[in-house]
Amino acid sequence: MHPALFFIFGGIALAGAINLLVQRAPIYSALSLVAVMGALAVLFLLLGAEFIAFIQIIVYAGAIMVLFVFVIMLLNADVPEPTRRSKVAQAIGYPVMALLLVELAGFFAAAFGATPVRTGGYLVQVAAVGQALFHEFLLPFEVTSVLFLVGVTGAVLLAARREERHGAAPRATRVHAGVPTRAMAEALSVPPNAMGGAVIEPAPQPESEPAHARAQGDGR
Amino acid sequence: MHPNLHLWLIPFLCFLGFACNLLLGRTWSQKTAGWVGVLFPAAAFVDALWVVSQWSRITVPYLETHSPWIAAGPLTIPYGFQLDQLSLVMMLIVTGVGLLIHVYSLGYMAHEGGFYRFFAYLNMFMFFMLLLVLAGNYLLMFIGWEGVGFASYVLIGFFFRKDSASAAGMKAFITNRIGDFGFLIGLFFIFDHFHSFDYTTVFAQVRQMPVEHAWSGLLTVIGLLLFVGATGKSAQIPLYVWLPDAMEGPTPVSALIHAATMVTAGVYMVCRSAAIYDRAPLALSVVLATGALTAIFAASIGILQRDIKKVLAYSTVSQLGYMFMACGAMAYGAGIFHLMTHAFFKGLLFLGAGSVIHAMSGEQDMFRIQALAPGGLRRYVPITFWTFLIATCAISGIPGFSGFFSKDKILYEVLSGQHPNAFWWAVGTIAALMTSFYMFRALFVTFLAGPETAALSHPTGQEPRAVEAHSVDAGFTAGHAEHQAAHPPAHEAAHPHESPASMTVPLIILGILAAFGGYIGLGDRFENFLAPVFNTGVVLPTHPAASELSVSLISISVAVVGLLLAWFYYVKNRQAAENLKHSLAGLYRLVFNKYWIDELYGLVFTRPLAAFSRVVLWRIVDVGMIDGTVNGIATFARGVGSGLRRQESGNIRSYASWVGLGAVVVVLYVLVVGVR
Amino acid sequence: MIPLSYYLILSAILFCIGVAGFFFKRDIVSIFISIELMLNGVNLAFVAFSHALHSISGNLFVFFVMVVAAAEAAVGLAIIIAVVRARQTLNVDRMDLMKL
Amino acid sequence: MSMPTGIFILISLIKCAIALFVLLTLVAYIQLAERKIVAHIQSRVGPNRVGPYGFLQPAADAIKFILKEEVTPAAAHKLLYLMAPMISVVVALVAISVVPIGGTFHLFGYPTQFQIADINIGLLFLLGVMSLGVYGIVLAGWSSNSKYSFLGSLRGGSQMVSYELALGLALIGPVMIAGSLDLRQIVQAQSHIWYIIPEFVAFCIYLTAAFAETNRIPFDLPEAEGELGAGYHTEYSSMKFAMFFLAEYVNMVTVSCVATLVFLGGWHGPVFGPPQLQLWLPVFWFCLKVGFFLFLYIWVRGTLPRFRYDQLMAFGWKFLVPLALANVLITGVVLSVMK
Repeated sequence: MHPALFFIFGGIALAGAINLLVQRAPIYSALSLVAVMGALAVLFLLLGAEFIAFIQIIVYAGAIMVLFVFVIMLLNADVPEPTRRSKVAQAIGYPVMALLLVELAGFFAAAFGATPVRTGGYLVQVAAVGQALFHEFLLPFEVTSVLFLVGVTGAVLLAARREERHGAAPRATRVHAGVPTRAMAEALSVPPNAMGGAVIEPAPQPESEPAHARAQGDGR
Repeated sequence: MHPNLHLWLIPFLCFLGFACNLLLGRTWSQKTAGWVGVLFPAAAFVDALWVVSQWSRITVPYLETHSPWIAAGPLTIPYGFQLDQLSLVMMLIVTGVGLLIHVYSLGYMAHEGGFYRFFAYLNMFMFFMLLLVLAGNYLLMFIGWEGVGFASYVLIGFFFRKDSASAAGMKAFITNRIGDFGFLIGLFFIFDHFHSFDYTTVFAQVRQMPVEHAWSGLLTVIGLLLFVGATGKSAQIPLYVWLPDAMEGPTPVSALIHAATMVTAGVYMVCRSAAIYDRAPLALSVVLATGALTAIFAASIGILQRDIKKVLAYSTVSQLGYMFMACGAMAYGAGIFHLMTHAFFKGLLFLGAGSVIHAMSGEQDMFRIQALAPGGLRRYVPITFWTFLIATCAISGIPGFSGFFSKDKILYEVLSGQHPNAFWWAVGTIAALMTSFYMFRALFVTFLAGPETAALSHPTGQEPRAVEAHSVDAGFTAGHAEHQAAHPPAHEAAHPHESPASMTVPLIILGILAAFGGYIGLGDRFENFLAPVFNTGVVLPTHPAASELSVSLISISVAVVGLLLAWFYYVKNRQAAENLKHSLAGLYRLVFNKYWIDELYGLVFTRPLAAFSRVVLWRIVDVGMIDGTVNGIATFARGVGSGLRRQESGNIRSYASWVGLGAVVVVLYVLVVGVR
Repeated sequence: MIPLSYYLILSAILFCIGVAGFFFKRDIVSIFISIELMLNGVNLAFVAFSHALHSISGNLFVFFVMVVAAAEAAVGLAIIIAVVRARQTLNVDRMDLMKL
Repeated sequence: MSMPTGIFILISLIKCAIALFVLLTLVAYIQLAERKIVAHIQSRVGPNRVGPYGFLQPAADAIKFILKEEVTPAAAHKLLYLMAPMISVVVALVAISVVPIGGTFHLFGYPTQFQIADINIGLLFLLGVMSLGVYGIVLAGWSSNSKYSFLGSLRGGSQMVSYELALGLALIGPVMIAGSLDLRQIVQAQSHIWYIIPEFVAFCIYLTAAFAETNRIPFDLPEAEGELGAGYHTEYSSMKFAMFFLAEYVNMVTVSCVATLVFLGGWHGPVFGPPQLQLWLPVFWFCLKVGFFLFLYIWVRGTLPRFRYDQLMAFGWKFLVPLALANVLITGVVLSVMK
């Protein structure tokens, strides 16, 4: 049953990854990645990593990717305009990817082609993970905790509204009937031109000419 | 069974005080900072007393080794501490006198800025000094050695807004560096030959070696190199020049660091290395000669100083010379004994001087003090006067006071100890005469009423710098300026006043110690106590050239003669002093200008060095070679950059592509070549 | 019973697709998603090796990768929000103030 | 595993079918019970026309759901709009599969459990699957392309992610005491004392967080009809709406089951009588406890008003999560001291 499960879920993972690549709207890429993660969780189970499998679901699919979906919704990220600024990426992207894949796959096939994987060949108990985590890997664990705390603090700071700190009045929420996406963005006070599509150049600030200079000009 | 003494705790307590004050002191009130600064040394002192109470329960030397500090190949240096009779005495002196001076500082520094900083630095000094005396190996001792040097540097330059203070700090630091260089090379020799820095290991091997009589002998070389370090730290010829300038620091600092403790580190180190010196008589003779020459040389300069702190500074140099004389005569016990009594009376003298300066709102010139305090300062500051008198008697060797016992012992050992030398004994005795003279001169001029004529207080001819600067401490910062504002200015109507209790109590305690501290050494008890440390396996016959009594009589008479001379010239007949000065004008100018040693050093070392630096190092090496290389590289880099910047498109995806390409190449390389 | 190399090759493919996503995606969020895909590919390799070597370390590395990825996602998305607020676009080709 | 694979699949399928049938019926009648109970709380009678005492009302509702017109907004993202209710209901139904409701019995001569899938980290599985439920809400709101739906889904998403943390942390305490993530072992470990007694704080946290997880009053901000129309499912109708509805009630059942298993001793209760009775009594006790929780849900709905949104988030992050962390800490300390 193991090969069948591997090919089914490996296939799902592969399909999800390819779909991630070809989809142009970020929301579909994100959902494809969720699918990949789910499939990978099953592969982890096949490899005897129960804890990691469910942590994959809880943390990756249930928390990180939700965050992605949230941000995509918040920024109303849509299909990006088809710019082709990077000639390098266009020219060497596929060859580089293919070369890397050939190198890695060739090496793996040559080196580990004979090592078998069986269901139940090696089962990692949750308790064993806990033991290792709090004895052998205690320092990395604590360091990671601190890193995480710092990261969360930084995220809050970065995402905080600038206007509120400067005490400016919050933007009034207007409801435009008929253009829901626009209304949503305004309700969240995200600039409407952040919604993909054509990029509107920010209006140039009017040069505040000193009054006396203008008066002189008038005089002439 | 050994009780665990936790020796590390004693320096660590001081370190805690340092850390607390340095990190948090800025936010504390002056009172809190001060009490924190005093509390931790007090705790260290109590801990030291507890260690003393455990003395009977331990076997000496008591060794305490914590985790290794450095472990590199054959070099293993633990955090090791050692307690024996020698470090016990040093530990008690450092914590005890240190504590008193901390308390004193509470009063003395009350009007200064940077109060917390001052106590933080003092605590730091205590930490390093205790590390120095409690260390169980040379390298840890060296850390303390360098640390006290640094503490001394920051404390001398405490009033860093004043150019002379920061210059003096730098001078002290650089002069010490020269000595430390010798010390370091000595340490390298030690490690090269004994493969260890531990006292016990090194001395166990030294004990197997014979006595050397050649200048090139290993122990002689080590001894001389270590002594170079000691001359720097303990201000001996030729590296003594920093100590008088160090008086730029606050007076408690002068008392603690530049009189009682740090400057004696060199003596302690030589005594600690007794096993090495005992087997290197040539090195010992150098120590003896240097000590004796320093003693008389500094004493002679001290005679004509006008600044009360400068007098005490040269006196310190001179007394340190005595200690080295003792070491040179293999009478280490006597040296340490004098070190201890010196800590008492010289600490007291400095604190007394500080009290006087405090009373005179910053005035340090003795003759001006005399002129400004009508009827003699004695009437205004009785406690200071009496304690100062005790200390003066002690240092001059008036019988019954502590200095008499220790100095007499040294002179006796030099004359008839294991390395008898009548010539150096004579030099030391003359230095003692000078000591008595200049100390009583200082006492009389400072505290007794002077002649009403102002002319006498301003000697004609050479107008000394010290008078122009009119004091080193005077108005040192805004603090004393406020102080002067609070009281009427010193020049119009001086209102000298006795110092607060936080200053007088340490004075009294030190006064008691200075008066009676010498009785510890009666009947060689002190030296017998220390003897196990200095029992190095080398015993030379003594040469009782004279009975101890006769030597003592000479010492006593010398001290009294000095006293009487001072009284004659500065109390009885001031005109005689003036006459004498004019008749010996040349000598007077030579001595008054401290033999132009600073100028000589400037001419011989500093100027050529500066010129060399300017012409060769700056013009050729720096501008030509280093700058040329750097600029050349920069030009090259600019050329390459202007070519490569085409590649920096600013596009994230392009960058990522380059990274990907790089990864492909790296993986390919690893696969083809393999990982080595 | 299948060889270990299958899992590893799958992980390599996922990783390479992530790399390609980084090259070809234009909006910043998708690029970030591609990075997560790369991490997932690597995680699969970790777990596969952990299984083959009978060592728990691989599992724990995946755990740490996840935690770091979570922190990275939090900070990265916050940066994205800040950048989009400032530059009014999600397209990385438009975020080229650093260019020559 | 002496059971042949074919038999295993057959037994599993049978159990799935039974569970699905029971669950769907149960949901329908919980709905009826809710309407009746709330009506009585509010001194009304409630539905009483269809069948005796309104007992056939659920059937009428179901027929109505099926026959209503399906409306898909023109501006919706079609695929996601279709997927969102499916995700919700599938996730909700999958979660129930690891919940054990009784001991072991024999089917076709093989021992098997009152449980669809007996896995040894069932609790972790439950948490994992429940964490996916948020996608249904978020995608529903976004794909509808309507501002009420959008705001509702944003609220729902952040609320669920936030309270999931407290929920998970509250379960850590009992897990630490039991020393296992296997739901069966957790129940076994409670044969002496139900964990509601040593872990009362965790129980309260769990209960509160569970209300928030299932978007029930007083935490029903995502579908606050007074302000958002119907929240994330404003634009849904007919069976798609019914799926959300179903998912919500199945989730209620699931969290009630978990509360019973982890805090109320699962199927423990007085067991006596002949073997058949001994087999079914535990199931009865279990259903009784779950029923109590379901009644609690309805009771609370009839009693409490709704939170304000900022209060909700502040309560979750500033009170529940720290409290849950403290509970974990104290549990750990007490355990290590007692050990």
